Amino acid sequence: MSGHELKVEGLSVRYGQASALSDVTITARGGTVTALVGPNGAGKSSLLLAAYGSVPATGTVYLDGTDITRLRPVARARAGISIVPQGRQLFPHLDVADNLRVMAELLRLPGSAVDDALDRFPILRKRVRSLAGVLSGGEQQMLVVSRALMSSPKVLLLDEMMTGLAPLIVQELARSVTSLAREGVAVLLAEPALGVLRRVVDRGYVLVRGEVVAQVDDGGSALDEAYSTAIGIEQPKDLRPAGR
Amino acid sequence: MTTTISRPTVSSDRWDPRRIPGGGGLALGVAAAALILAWVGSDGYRQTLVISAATYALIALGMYVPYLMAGSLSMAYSAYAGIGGYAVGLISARTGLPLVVAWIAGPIVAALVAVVLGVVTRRLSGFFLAAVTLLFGMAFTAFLIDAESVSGGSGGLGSLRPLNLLGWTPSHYHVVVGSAVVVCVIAFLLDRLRLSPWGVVVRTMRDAPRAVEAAGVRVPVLNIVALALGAMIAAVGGGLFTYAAGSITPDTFTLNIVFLAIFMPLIGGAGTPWGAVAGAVIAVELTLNFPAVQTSGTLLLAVGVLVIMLVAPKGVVGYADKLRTRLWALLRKERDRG
Amino acid sequence: GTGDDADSPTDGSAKGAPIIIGMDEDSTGPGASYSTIAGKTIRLAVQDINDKGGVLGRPLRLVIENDESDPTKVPAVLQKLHSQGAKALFLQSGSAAVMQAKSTLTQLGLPAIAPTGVTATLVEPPDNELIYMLANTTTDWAEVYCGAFKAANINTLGILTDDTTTIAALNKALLGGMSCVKVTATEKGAANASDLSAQVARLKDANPDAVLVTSVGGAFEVLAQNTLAAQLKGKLRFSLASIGNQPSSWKLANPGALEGLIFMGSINHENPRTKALTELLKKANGPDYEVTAYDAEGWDAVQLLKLAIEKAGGPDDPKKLNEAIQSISGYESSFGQGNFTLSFSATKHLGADGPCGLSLIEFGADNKPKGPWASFQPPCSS
Amino acid sequence: MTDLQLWLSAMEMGCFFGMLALAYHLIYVGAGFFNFAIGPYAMMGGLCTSWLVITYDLGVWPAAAIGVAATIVLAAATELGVVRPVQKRGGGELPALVAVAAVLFAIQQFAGYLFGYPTLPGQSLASFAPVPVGDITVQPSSLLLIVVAVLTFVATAAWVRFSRTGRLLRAVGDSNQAAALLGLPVNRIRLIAFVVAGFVAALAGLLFAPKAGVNSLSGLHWSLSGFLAVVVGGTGSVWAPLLGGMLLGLVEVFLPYYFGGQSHVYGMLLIALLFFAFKPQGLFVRKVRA
Amino acid sequence: MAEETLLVGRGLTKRYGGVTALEGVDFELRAGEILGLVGPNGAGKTTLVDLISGAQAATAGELVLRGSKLTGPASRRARAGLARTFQYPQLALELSVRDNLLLGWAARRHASLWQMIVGAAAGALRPRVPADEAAVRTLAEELGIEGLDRAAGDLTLGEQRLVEVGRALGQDPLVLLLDEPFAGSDARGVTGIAEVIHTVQRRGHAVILVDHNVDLVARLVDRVMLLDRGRAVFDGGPRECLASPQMQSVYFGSDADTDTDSGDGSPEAQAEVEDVRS
Ligand SMILES: Nc1ncnc2c1ncn2[C@@H]1O[C@H](COP(=O)(O)OP(=O)(O)OP(=O)(O)O)[C@@H](O)[C@H]1O
Ligand SMILES: Nc1ncnc2c1ncn2[C@@H]1O[C@H](COP(=O)(O)OP(=O)(O)OP(=O)(O)O)[C@@H](O)[C@H]1O
Ligand SMILES: [Mg+2]
Ligand SMILES: [Mg+2]
Repeated sequence: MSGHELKVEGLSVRYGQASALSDVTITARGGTVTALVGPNGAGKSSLLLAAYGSVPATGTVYLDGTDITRLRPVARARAGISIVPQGRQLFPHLDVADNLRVMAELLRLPGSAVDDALDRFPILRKRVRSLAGVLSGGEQQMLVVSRALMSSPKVLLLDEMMTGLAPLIVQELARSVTSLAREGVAVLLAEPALGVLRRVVDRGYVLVRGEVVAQVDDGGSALDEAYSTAIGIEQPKDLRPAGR
Repeated sequence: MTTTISRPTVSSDRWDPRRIPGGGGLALGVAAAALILAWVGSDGYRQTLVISAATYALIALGMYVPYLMAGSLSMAYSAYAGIGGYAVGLISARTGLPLVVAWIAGPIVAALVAVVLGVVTRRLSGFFLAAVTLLFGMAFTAFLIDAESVSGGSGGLGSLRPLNLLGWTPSHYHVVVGSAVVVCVIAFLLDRLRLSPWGVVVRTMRDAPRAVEAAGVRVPVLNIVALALGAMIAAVGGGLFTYAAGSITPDTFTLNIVFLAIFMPLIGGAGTPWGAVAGAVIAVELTLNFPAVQTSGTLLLAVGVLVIMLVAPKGVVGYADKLRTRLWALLRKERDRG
Repeated sequence: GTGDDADSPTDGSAKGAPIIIGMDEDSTGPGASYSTIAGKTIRLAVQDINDKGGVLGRPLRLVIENDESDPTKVPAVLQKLHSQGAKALFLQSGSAAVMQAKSTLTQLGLPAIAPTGVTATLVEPPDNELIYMLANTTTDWAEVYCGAFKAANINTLGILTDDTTTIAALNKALLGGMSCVKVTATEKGAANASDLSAQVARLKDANPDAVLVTSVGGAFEVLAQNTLAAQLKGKLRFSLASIGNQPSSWKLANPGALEGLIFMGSINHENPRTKALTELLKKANGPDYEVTAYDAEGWDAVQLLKLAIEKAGGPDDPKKLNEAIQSISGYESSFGQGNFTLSFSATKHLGADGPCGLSLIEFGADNKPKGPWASFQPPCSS
Repeated sequence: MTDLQLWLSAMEMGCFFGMLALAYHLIYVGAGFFNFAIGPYAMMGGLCTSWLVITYDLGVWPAAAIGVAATIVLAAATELGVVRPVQKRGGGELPALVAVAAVLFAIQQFAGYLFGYPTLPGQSLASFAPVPVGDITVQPSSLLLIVVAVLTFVATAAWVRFSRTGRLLRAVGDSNQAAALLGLPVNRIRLIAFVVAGFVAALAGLLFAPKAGVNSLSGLHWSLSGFLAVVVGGTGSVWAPLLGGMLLGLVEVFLPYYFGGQSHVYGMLLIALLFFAFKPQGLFVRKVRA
Repeated sequence: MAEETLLVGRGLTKRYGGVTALEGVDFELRAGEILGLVGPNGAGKTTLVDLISGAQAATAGELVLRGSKLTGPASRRARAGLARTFQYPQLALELSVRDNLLLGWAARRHASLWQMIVGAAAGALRPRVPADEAAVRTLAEELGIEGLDRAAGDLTLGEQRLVEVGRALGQDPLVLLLDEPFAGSDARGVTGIAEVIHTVQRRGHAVILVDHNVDLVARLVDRVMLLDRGRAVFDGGPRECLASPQMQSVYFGSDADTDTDSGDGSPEAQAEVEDVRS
């Protein structure tokens, strides 16, 4: 399979005194959907951001075998890495179209890219002149996802991409992600709990306290099991609230 | 995310070496005050420096609660200090009341004015508040000039009576010591207030007013309380200066002092009220006692502020704290090795 | 801002322990543009005295501090001058600062002269035992203006004034003494105003016989004159002294905008001492130097202090020195008309004897003072 | 007709305040905070030019070019030497604000040393004869100020709204965090904001100086006026500063006209209180969810 | 367990210019009840939470809490017994996690003007309230929040949300409004939040829970209200809701049942609902 490949090697991230990620090596290959699971604060976001180049890190990042460690985020984005960051990382006082346009211009995409991105979710087209900041939480997330998919990337870094999205949209997106992976895009998802995404994940890593504690290559359910074993807590699917 | 990597942690335990909240700050503050008073001795000039520093410190401390804790920048502090000053002047010149009454009446009037202004501007925040209060400060000066029958007009009020505390008349040196004590007490109390539940609510108001409102505290009202408290403290400072200098005019407290009060907590260290005190001492040193030839004090201060903000972003107190931590870590290492 | 002045006068030929005189000068603040004019001449006068053998054989030494016209700095600045050994002070700063200084003077017990002060409140109670002024005050000005108004048949007056404390005090004294005219409009503008057309438009509506501008000078004064010249063409205009004392501001006026303006001057080139001073200043500052009342007042202030120290037999007893100042009488000043004198007493802290320290001077088409106003000059009885 | 004169004055003041406010606005849009050193920038533009013309007999145009260039350098230096390093050290927006306030005073004092303390006459770039309109004559400098102000606003509005850099500018100021995370050229854009703001402020000072002269201490007053204008206008549109400036100009002229000069300080306060009671966030606001 | 009617909303409507976010929504919440609020993105869930909590003024409609009208600013409603979390966490990022958690207790002590004034004096004299601090520690333990001295800004979003939930519980609310509390939470966080919900319920108070994790919602709640384009289109038990055609058409999408293992409305999930609620 002629998929793309993202590889991070010996990646470490520190915030001041605190270490968020230490010496992590992982690979995400086209054709598969790779997941990164771990509890809150495990360092998943730090890893994705470091791979994208927007937090300082030590270690090496390879895109299709090329060392891109020295590239700045824009250059990495132009080289084909795209990110859906965690939280509302958009420009609230810019309208929906301008939010997309800023990124399109930064990546030197054709004008049609913005149009296509608006068409990905009907609501965006409908609210194209609204300020991004007045959209509902899920609508904002759609905008962020649209923005990431706009550039036909080689590598997709998706940090809690499904947060705040309704099941209908989640299913749609899960399908898109799978088909993108099949087309050769290296997809790397980060989630504190896989939930429904279990079905789309092919392989993955369990990250605990900044270190990879398990690697699983046979599907989402196996990954979930490895995750539960690693942290000693059942995954939410089997939640049994106490006290009733 | 490079811009958000390091956020200052306002740890509630930093100034708590002996389990007395604010005790560490007090110990250091009192020690420094004692040193300064020893250095001053009977030198009239140095005594005046202490009075100036205490005045500046009180005005900056007045700003501490609303400005650094609650995040509302009121620029009407020239008026509040002025009210404190005029209370001393008026009670001395127009009434037979004991002069101490001025330090009760002045802060109360200042607080009332702050409340009225706060009510009128309650919907404003941030720079909108700054703009309106700035205009208020200017209008207050104009009022002092115009209301001659009350304020003595442009000539101001002078020839103050000496303070008489139950038959005891403090000397100038006593006033100097007293002012240092007042500053230390207020800084200590504010430090404790900062750590208290009240302080938690007020400090949360700055970054997350919606959360405070959703928790059941009316943000505009608490803001007004904070502003009133600040006005009271500033009025004490105004009264102190007026008493020590012996007179007050409409131009005594102007925009200058407001800017000074904005600078001082940051050069001293915004993490604790003691920073405002340290900032006042630095400001006095730079603008009045700096042995430079023909230099503008304002320039020295401005450059000083810039240098400090670049070298010690958490102010001198924060810097000293960092050095202390390093030193202790070093000592511990030495001890472990030895 | 503090510290000794780099260009302080040297001890010259005088020997012996120097007599230290303090000067509180605003050299970098809002008052710097006018405060330094007299400050420079004070230094020159001290140098001149030292070159000529000093006072009682001892040189004068100036110690200078800068208060930037900030009243909260004044107590510390004066204390500092005192701690450096100053026996008497010159207060050469913004008037709010000088006002604040009065009480500190009382605390220190040091006599002081405010050479360029014109506001009578400076030497009025409270705390006025130790402070002195040279020039005619506004009370005298009122008399002179009244004479002028009578001569020019002016019955109604419009006033354009700035919003400083100094001028508020001055207006009070001046207008209180001018019952000879009816003030039909008083318009106030911010001292740092950028536009006065509204105020002038109101003056125009009030249509007085003449307009008097009262301001601390500088940009406000010129803006007022420019606006008056444009919007109230041909109206007779009067002003205080400051426009005449700040030659650098004349360049700010639009071409011809100052023509016909009459101001309260004090420099009279027929006064032989003025002539001598002019020569000296031109030698020191270049031939184009415009001598102003600030120069003359600064100069005289130093001479008066010298006189007082000599009378007191030395500078060390501040009480004696203060009494010595009060005993000066008939000092022939280097401003005003030829026979103008300054005298002081326990109750008279304003030096000027009668109004002939003043003369009304008219501006010419070149925006420079042309000479005495033809229609009226204050009478000099003595 | 006096009224015409008053309208002209109000226009002039409005344009000047509007340009100062525009400079504030640009930095607010691009860097997300109020740069209180705008007044000193304008002062620098005016004073440096006048000083060069008066002391060195330089022609007005080359002097103006140097004055404007010096201001731009100053603005860039503020960002590179002060704001950026201070913000890098963290602590929220307060330290940067206090630092620019210190810059304000430092520039004023340095200008005093350099150019002296007396007020210098402004130099007019226009040399045509005064234009009679009705029974008033419009000074060439006034006309130039108004024309340039309008042009500046049109150009800036187009730039901010439609250009690539303008869009980046809005994005960077809107969410510094998102911009940095996505890899937008935050530093370059902020520098551009400062440079353009410096240029606009210098132009404003230069063109307004002929009206009442300029001295080293004009900066603070101008900073405050521009600040009021930008606050009145609100931060929601590039045109807001012009509107705020015009409103302020009208108030500063017509308030004293109708209510007497004495009332100007109280009147300003009263008007501000009334205005903000109804529009607590200025004229233009674009509210988003928190 | 459900008896007394706690909170009633009638005809709640919110319009923003041309956008109608909420249109005539009625609901009733009984003591001890947990109401799930679900619906597609932009359906108006957050808007409803905002209207109830007073963060936004309603265009029309009224709210009644325990028989008296609920009006006025958010703070008054909070004092009447409402507490909420925000979809995007609103923490004081420079303060420590402990201080952020303390807000719930601290706010209760400074509700009235008088308390604010006296509280300032009392705070200066006696800054520490050991009882509150102990309560905060217990709560943090229950929620699994570690490192109370860390600045809240150093937390990840998931952790911040957890702190918000804890803070809201600190207010001891009659009605707790949770806006997507599970978003971004790990297993530990989910357990902690569920525990908070149950605590409120045990006190006989009520919870409105908004979340897109229908699986979790269905297990925790007594009743579900489905919003679509600002209108309530279904109101009933979780099982009925999951099975309802409205749910299928507006929320899961018509082809939802083709995705077997989803856990959202699948038979498997419904079975579990039964399991949990018994
Ligand atoms: N800007 C920051 N400053 C300081 N510490 C930080 C910062 N961002 C993250 N951290 C810390 O680094 C660690 C890893 O954070 P990261 O965001 O990578 O976790 P995560 O696995 O994505 O968690 P979550 O699932 O909650 O998003 C956490 O302990 C967090 O507190
Ligand atoms: N200030 C506003 N101006 C215009 N439209 C707004 C504003 N606030 C909300 N809306 C719109 O109202 C609708 C309802 O928003 P709301 O946030 O209540 O949705 P939600 O159900 O919480 O969605 P989500 O699940 O995505 O959080 C959305 O379409 C949103 O865009
Ligand atoms: Mg994360
Ligand atoms: Mg929502």
